[in-house]
Formats: sequence, structure tokens, C-alpha cells
Amino acid sequence: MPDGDMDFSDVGDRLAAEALIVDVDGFEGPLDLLLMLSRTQKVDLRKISVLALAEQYLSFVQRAKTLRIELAADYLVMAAWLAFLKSRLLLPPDPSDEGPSGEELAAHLAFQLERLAAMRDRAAQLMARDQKGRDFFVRGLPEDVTRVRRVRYTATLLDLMQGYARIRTKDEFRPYVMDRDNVFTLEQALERMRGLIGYAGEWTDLLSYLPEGWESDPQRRRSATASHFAASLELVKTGAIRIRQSDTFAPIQIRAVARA
Amino acid sequence: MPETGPEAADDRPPRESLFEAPPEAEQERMVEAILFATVEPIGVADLNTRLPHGCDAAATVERLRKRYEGRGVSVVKVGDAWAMRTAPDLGFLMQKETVETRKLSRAAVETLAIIAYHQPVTRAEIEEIRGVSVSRGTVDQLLELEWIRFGRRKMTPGRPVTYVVTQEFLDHFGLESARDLPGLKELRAAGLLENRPPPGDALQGDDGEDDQDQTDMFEDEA
Amino acid sequence: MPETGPEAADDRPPRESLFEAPPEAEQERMVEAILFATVEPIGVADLNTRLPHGCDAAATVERLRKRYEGRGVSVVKVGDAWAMRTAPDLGFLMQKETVETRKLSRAAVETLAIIAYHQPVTRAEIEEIRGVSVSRGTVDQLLELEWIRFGRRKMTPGRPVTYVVTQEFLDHFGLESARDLPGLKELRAAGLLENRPPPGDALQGDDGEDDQDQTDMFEDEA
Repeated sequence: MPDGDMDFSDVGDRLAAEALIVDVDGFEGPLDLLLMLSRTQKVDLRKISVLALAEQYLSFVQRAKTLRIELAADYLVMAAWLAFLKSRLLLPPDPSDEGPSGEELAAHLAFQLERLAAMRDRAAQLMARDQKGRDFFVRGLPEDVTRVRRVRYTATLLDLMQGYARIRTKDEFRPYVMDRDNVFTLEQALERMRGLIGYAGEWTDLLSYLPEGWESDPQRRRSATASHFAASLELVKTGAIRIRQSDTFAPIQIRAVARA
Repeated sequence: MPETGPEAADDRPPRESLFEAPPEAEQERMVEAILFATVEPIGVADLNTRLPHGCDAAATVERLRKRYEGRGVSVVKVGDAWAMRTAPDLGFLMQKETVETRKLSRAAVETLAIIAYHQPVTRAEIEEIRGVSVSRGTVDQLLELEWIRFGRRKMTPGRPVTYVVTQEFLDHFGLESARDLPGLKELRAAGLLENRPPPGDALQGDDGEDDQDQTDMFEDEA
Repeated sequence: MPETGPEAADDRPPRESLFEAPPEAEQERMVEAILFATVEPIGVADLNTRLPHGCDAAATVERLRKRYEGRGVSVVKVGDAWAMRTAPDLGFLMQKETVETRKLSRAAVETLAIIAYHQPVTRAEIEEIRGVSVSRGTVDQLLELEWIRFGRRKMTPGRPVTYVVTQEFLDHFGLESARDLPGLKELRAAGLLENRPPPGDALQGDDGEDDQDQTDMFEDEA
């Protein structure tokens, strides 16, 4: 600490100190005040005498007290800490003490002050830059991007199938009308066979009784075969005809029962 | 670029004397900046009051207009005033498309399904199957989506137009052909058809025949 | 150059297939129009989505920047985005356009500088640097101006939220990136951007990590 004590013998310094006291509200905390005080040393912050700074600060706090100026708690906390720092810096290091040395603490304070000063300089530089809306300008008449909203419709295969299923299911509730085009009913077959049976003296293939137009189309043939078979069973039951089949899947034959 | 700040401008006072106009190029820069930043078109008189003494706004704006000819931005006259606008042929760049995805309406889905399963199919046939009339909007929407198109006319009285599904439709639904559409049997197996379909339903049989039947069904009816 | 207008482009249709990018001059017109029409800086990716298929926005915007050098309007880079702004030395012509901004308090200005140089930075770190607590109003004001925003949380106990500066900040102060902040290198070289805890502080271990974060942030933006 080369500078040693700082005294207020100089009238100007004393006046500056007084002014500081009056302006205490203008400071943003103890660090701000310390930075201001350090300026009076008029040296590079890296070479600052922290001891001298501590002295300045402590005497500032002392004066504030004598002038009965209320100091915020953090100013007093800083004063206590600086008093501690001062004692560390002045007394020879105690080997049994494990805490940081006075020099380390002083170096950190110097660092904090330097950092704060640097940030202030940069802040000033930043605000001195060309600013938008003051030095340079944006397009005054922006042509807003018009948003074209396009709707994209989607449907999944499932939607499609469900839709179709819905329609098809709905069909079932429609009054049911038998599509008779391809159906030959039992009644029709019975009617028809009753008329023809008289001519069946010999065993005749049942299928030869199928009406014209019902032999070739598979659906029609199936329907007519079934109804004619059922009708023939009916006729067997009434004793009008006899029926036989020689083997499985062999042709079914019928013959009229000779009337006694 | 702090070097080109207001200080830089102050560095050239000799050229900016009160009675000497800035060089033409400088006047052009100034008018360019003003036209860019101004909120509304600005008249020559207004330009002159904003420019340093001795500037000729009318001539400068003309030069600027020439300079921007064929560029993406042009200097245009709006009434008696001047403004800069983007070139009209680039208007399409000023649009931002937002695509909104929406589900197809139930009517559209059903109509589409009927066309897919029964194509080629007339509007009357669609209405018969759906049991309700088909709105023009629904068909138009499907045509617009390019999921259906007109098929050949039906050889029946009135020669009604038919609808068929498109390649676009197949692509969208991941089908190779309309025949890949699951039949009613499969729909039922998938639980989509809870109830037994009515007897004699054309789609009852196996798939290959179904398509055939479908076509036949309508041709018969016609 | 009027020769490079849209007509000129039309003169060479054989080269303009659907999947071929428009000629360079045409791309330049397009980027010019888009940047000109828009107030907010636009990223290269956004430009590419607005340009026709195959355009190279990054290269085009660089050419455009060159073209506008020395003009009354310039193409400026703002972070990863691009914008057109009037030349700063012509600000004196724009009294009409000047936006009266609320005067920032000293605390706000300092806080802004600390966030810019130390980002990502926590409130506690700002307070440590300034030596006083940061009032809510100060941060709110900066957030409202959209000059700062929340960054990712710090990986330290309590996972405190951090602040970083925004693209709007860069735009407002004419910075290409946060790395272009005046004197950033010098500050770092002098160790003044380190978050150095007081000697004997128990949290000393975090120091290294914090610095890492800070460096990363600036490197990311490169």
C-alpha cells in the first residue's frame, strides 16, 4: 500500500468529501460511492490503494454520522468490512488464520471496482451508438406480408371406410323388400310341379323340372333347385310322388304314384 | 459501425455549407433514405424542406427512379407525391401461406366413399345410396381437392355425367387402385360394420366380384 | 440496371424450368423486395422459404449488401437475420420519423450493459457487479423494450433464471452480433467478464462452469 494514509489536509478534497455527504442519496450503494472516491486518487483502478480508499470511505461514514445523516444499512456494513480489511492490511499476517489475506480481499475489491467502472464505460458507449429510431430508421411503410390462409382438407382411409359403413348400415333400416327377380319360391315350385307331376310316370331327374330360363344362371338355378326339391318333398309327404337318390350327389329322381 | 455515426457526418462540414448543395450522389442518398423511412408518400416540396439548402428534390427523385428501374423495389409517383414500393411482379413474395388442416365434412366423406366404391357413379345414384341429396358444394369441394373427376357419361336417358376417383385420391389414401378398397366383409371384420348387411347386398360376395357387381348393379338399374 | 428486370429473365425461358432456381439477378430483386418491405429482420431460413425453390438466400443477401454499400439505405446483419435500415449518417433528415423513447435510468442502462457483456447472467450476478440490488422495474423495463429476455437456467444451486440480450437489442444498437459489442475482447482479456467470487467464498467451485457458459453463449452465436 504505497500511498499510505489519506488525509483531508487539502481543502479541495475536504470540500469534495462534504459534497459527497450531501449527495449521498445520489449514490447507488457503497460500491458506487467507493468507485467515486477512487476517482480522487486519479490513478488506474488496478493500481489503486485500497487502504487509502478504505480510509476515505470510513472518514466519509464518520462525517455522515457527525452530520447526523442517516446512512442505509449497506453503507454501514461496507464500513465495517472496510475497517476489518484495513486492520488486515496494516497488521502482519497471522499464520494461524485460515481466511483470505488482506491483500486477497483488497485485490477483489479493486477487481469489483474496475469491473463496475468498465461496465459503466461500456454502458455509455452502448448508448452513444447509433440507435434505431434515432439515427437510423426502419421502413416507414412496411408492406405487411399478407397471410393467405389455405385450408387443406384431410380424410383418412378409415374415415372413408367408416363413412361407407355408415351408409351401408343405414340401409338395413330401410323396409326390407325381397328382390324377387332371382328367387323361385316354394309356392311357385309346388304350383308348377303339381301341374307337371301327372306326366311323370317314369323316374325322372328332378332338375329336368326346372323352368325355362332358370337352368343356366347359377343364382337362379340354385334358387329354383332348392324350391323344386322342397316342393317335391312336400308332394312325397302328401303321397303324390315318390323320390329316390341312388348315391350321394347322384341325381334326385321322382315318379308319380300311380293312383289306385 | 460506430465510425459511421453522426460524428462521421460531422466530419465533412466543408461540403455541407449553408449555401452549397450537397453533391448529386449525396442528395440521392438522402432522398433514398427519406423515401424508405417515410410513413406516407412525400411530395417534392416536402422533400425540399427536409433536404439541406440548395438540393433539387425533383431532379433527384427522377434520378433515383431511374436507378431503381428493374430492381426489386421501385420509386413510384402516388398522386403528386413519391414513395418506394416493392416491384409489382414480386407481390407473390409478400404472401405467406398458412396451411390449415381441417377434417373433411361427413357429407363429403360419405360422398367420396360412394364414388370410390361405386364408380363411375352419377349424382342421382349417390343420392339414392346416401338417401339424401348431395349438395353442389360437396361435389365441388371434392373436385377441387382433385380427389374426384368427371368420368364418362352414362348411356342412359339424359346421359348424366358420372364421377370417378382420381390418381390423387389413390395417392392420398395410399391405395394402388380403387379395387384395393376394403369390401364390406372386411369392414365388418374390422368392426366398422356392426350389423349384418341387408341380404342381396352387392358387396356381400368376395372382393373381385364385388367391383364387377357394383358396376353391373348400376348398369342394370339404369 | 434496367436490363435485369423481369423481362430480361423471361428472355431465357429454356433455363427456367420448374425446378431450376431463378437467375441470380432475379433472386437479388426478390430478396431486395422482401427485405425492403419488412421492418423485422428476416433470417436466411425464412428468406429461403419465401423464395422460389432453389434460391440461395445467404449468397444473394451478401450480394445485395454489397450493392447497397454507400447508399442511403443499407442492408444490415442482425444476429442471424437481415434487414434494411437507413444509413446512420442521414439520421438528421429524419426528425419526423424519430421515435421519442423513454429515457432509460442509469440503473437500467448499466443493467443492460451487464447483461449484454456477461450473458447469460443471473440477477444475483448483476447485483454482485453493480453492488446494489436490481429493482424489478429495471428488469421489467428492459424486458418490455424487448432488449433482454430470459435465457436458460443456470446449472447452479437453485437453478436461477438468466438474462440474455435479444435480436431486437442487436437491431436497435446496430450490432451484427453480441460478439461485436464494443471492447468485448479487451474486457475478457482483462478478466473483467469473469464471475470472480470474493476470496474465501464457498461457491468458488461454480466459477469455472459459469465462465464456460458465458463463453459458450458467445461462441454459439458465431
